[in-house]
Amino acid sequence: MKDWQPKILAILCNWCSYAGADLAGVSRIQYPPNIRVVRIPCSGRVDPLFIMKSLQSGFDGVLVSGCHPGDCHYLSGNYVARRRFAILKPLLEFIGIEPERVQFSWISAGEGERFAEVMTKVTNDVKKIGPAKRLVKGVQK
Amino acid sequence: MVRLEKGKFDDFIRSLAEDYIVYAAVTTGGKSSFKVVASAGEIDEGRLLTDRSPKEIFFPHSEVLFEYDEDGIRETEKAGKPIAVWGLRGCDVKSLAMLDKVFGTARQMPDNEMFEDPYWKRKYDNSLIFGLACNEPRSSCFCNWLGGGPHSEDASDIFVIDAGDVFLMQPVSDKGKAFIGKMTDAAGASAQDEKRAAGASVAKASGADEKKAAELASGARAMMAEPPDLDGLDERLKGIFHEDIWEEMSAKCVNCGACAFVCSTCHCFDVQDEGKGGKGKRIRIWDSCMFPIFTREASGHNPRPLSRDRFKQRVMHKYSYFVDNYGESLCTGCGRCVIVCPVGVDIREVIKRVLSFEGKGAR
Amino acid sequence: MIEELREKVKKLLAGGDVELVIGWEKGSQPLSSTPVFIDSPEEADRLVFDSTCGNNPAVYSTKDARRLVKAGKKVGVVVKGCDARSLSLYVAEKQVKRDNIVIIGVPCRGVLDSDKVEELAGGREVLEYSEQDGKITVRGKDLDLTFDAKDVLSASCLACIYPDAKEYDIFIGEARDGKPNKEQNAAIDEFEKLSSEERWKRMEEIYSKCIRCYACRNVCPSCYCNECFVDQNDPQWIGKTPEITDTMIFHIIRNLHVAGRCVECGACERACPMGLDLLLLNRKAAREVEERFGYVTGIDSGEKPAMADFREDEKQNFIMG
Amino acid sequence: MSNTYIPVNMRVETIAVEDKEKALRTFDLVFVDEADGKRFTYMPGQFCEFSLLGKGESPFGIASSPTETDFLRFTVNRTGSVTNEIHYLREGDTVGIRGPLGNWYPVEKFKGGNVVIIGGGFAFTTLRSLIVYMLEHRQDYGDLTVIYGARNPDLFLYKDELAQWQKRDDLTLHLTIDKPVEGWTGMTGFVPAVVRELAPSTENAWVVVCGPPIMIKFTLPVLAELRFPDARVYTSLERRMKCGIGKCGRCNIGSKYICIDGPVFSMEELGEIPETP
Repeated sequence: MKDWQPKILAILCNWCSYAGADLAGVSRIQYPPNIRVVRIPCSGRVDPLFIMKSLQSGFDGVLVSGCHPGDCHYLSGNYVARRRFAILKPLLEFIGIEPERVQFSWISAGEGERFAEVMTKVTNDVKKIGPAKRLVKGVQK
Repeated sequence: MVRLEKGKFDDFIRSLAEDYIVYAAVTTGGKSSFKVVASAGEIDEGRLLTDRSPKEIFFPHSEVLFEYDEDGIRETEKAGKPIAVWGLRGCDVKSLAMLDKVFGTARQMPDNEMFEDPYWKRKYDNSLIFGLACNEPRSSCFCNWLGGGPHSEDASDIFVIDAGDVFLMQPVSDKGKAFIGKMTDAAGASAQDEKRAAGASVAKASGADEKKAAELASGARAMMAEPPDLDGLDERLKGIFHEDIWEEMSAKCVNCGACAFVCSTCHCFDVQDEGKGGKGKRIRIWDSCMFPIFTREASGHNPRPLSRDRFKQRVMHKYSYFVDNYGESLCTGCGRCVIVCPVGVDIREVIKRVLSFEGKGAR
Repeated sequence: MIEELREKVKKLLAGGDVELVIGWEKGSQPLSSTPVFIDSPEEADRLVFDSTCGNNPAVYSTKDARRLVKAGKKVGVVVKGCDARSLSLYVAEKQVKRDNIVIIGVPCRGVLDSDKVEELAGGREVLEYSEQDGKITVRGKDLDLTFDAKDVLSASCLACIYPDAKEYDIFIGEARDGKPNKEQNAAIDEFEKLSSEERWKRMEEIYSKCIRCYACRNVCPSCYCNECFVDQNDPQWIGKTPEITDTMIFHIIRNLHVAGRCVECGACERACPMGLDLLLLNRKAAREVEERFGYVTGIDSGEKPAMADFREDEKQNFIMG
Repeated sequence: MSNTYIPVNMRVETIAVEDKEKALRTFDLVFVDEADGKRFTYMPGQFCEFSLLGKGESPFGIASSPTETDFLRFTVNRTGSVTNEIHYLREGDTVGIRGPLGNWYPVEKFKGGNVVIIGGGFAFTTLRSLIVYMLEHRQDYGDLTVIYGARNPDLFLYKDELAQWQKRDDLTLHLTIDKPVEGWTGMTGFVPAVVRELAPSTENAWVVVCGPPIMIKFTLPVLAELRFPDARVYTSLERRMKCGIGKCGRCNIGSKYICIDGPVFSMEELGEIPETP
């Protein structure tokens, strides 16, 4: 357990958060290597099923990040997504999934620094609560 | 016939559990199913029918066919002790015998064991089935429509009648006779095999016992309404295959799988792989012809696109196709589907409607 | 009441105002009624309405009868308060045209939870059932019991706010307005007091009983997708096993899909052959939607459904600052 | 007791791409364990479950003939998730095979008769098996006529082999494409129309039709028109399948299971099935 490192899935929108990750990269800003990135066109594309599937497949944490409100490339994608997450998040906590497991943020293309901060925070949060057990499918038994 | 005092039922189950994995009706959270038990106290004797079908003892909802990893395929371990099932109602006993025709034999290629189902056979072939008589059938029961009856001994190894303070046990199959024989021997044996002697405290049934059994049987039969004549139902169904009557009969069906999943004879399944990286397992899972995805092909074409088509398939398979292949209907009249159907489809009414239909195609 | 309903339906059918009326008739089991499709005035006498009418008949206006609706034919639907909300939702979601349905409201006193009745009957089979003035009597062999209806009503009915249709064309009797119900959030308030571990344990208890028959989904008026996400197999998103992780993901995602669309009719819970407590999550989602977005499903067919809508200045305290 | 749910290992020996869009690939497999190969005896028309661990199984007709003893051939059209994965296979990879499953074309019955083979699209696989088999046993059969249609010249399977067959004088091969294309010297038109035009003789003849459902649907009436008796017309059906041994219920059609009673049926047999395929 001492050597345990969480696996965290970051689902990033193409136009802002992914570009933010890029900026963090080219600016050589350090952030934890626990992050695996999936690029999607817009946070509005994120089906809650993606998040559940990630947890089921063994990710210890999931972060979804899109453009700041008002900045969506498709004008309203992140607003629609926000409503969805606004219900998903309390529902997951309700059934007993730790709030740290699934998190949401807005990161713009210019926020490389912030991208690294958010990744660090999510990683530390998940490290604190330990490996995911709930909802994980036991294929590795 | 032998008698087992109910006071000694717990000893009986405990001793049975030494040689067998014993399944019996257990109720948890208001719903009952057949589960492994170690003592009589866990058994819910009051239930006429379990909510879940006992087919899951031998054909579980989800069953691992094999596991695999980088080194290749590993077959799942074979069962250790044989299985004994206590208290299966006549309908459920019969359903297992029907499933054995499907899984245990190779219809198309007789004597070709390649076409037998090893997962079913390794559990069912060595099993010991205690059938239990129904002294008070429910209004949803219709076993007598399909050649069964509340006191039907068919396919049981040992048939048990609950006669108040005692269980009366009638050996039926050779396996059952051997078991009862061993028990009576043990009862006669001295205390040197203490455990066995205690567990097997059975005695020969008296004339009064036999009389009581016969009374209970005729009483139970009298409680069931006269069945309609199902002769020729299979051909009749084929005749009306293309008639509009199906539209009417299936109108309220919402195509869920509740009927199929509580059915004691429905046995369709899906095979899927679950794994990650190079490791995983191939499993089979219950499936139902009620679901649109059941027949939908990769191209998107679905030979049974409508709700009506799928409803029809289930009825046809049970009361016509299975008759062609195995000589009897794939239904034992347990009535579980009647009880659970969320929209009140009653298969008995469907059958009656088919029998009374006088349009084209009916003979 | 029932005579009035039958007369009204006869008139509608005889006058050609509707082609078909969806309602309930007596079922084959003592404690059951079953959906019925009436297409001629003579058949209208089959209609019943009592506390066994637990199905939501609105469901048929998106299933088989949709063909009629789509063909521009008019369909009458006999509805309880919750069922009427489903129809309003359909109109809001453009599944049916308001002009194509005739909403026939009936006064609802709540519907039975047959599991509760069976529990009180203690294993003895109920063969007869009658109700009068809020009392329910069941009879059978060695069985003669009378109890308060509220002891055997569905959880959804005990928490009901809109027992009668809010939008209707015809109402049998006088429709009551919605009234606050302190029971509405009782179950979730109680549940939220538990620790995260306890909540998860309880959820495991509930969803481990699921047999994946999808009765809940198929009787649900809000589940009308042509292809459900669990039926997608290319790629297959979710396992088909009865393992807890698969069943739970199915139920949670279904729950999210009906969030802001669930009318809390409880048809799912009554349909469940394994007696799963399905409403808890539904109610939780509905409360979140109401508190955050001020939206209650199926009350106003002119209002845009919550999850298809947004406001720019919404509260976003759940997003990392 | 042998466990028929366990696939045996085969190695992908060669892969051939059949069309320009690379949607059709032909895989020649050899048994990893020779003993498995010895046990594996089959006839033209049978199929196998092609198994990729972690991905699942898909049934395919065997395209090689039992007379070709050193490999087992399958041609796979890319349609769903399993076939997609199969297309990612490379030479040398190991796959699982379960089979042979189902029944076969009644080659014994055909002996001494003339055989007309009508195929369409990439359903030509088991027909290839049948043709190769009959050519190997040429003296057992009378005239062999093959009518094979594809949407365009690129979509014919086994093009080299077709070219060789065209040169033979003991086999008449008619190739047809849906619409005229520059440089095409064969026939043009849909299979049913071509069959009507060629009007093969019914005398002592057997017919095997295999192709997409729509082609079969329109070819059968033409055969009836030409007065081929139902009992002498055979076709191969397809449905979703899983177990392949008549248990899982998926391919049930009437009282038959396509996986064990079929996939080869005579039109006479199909006439007794109420649910028309």
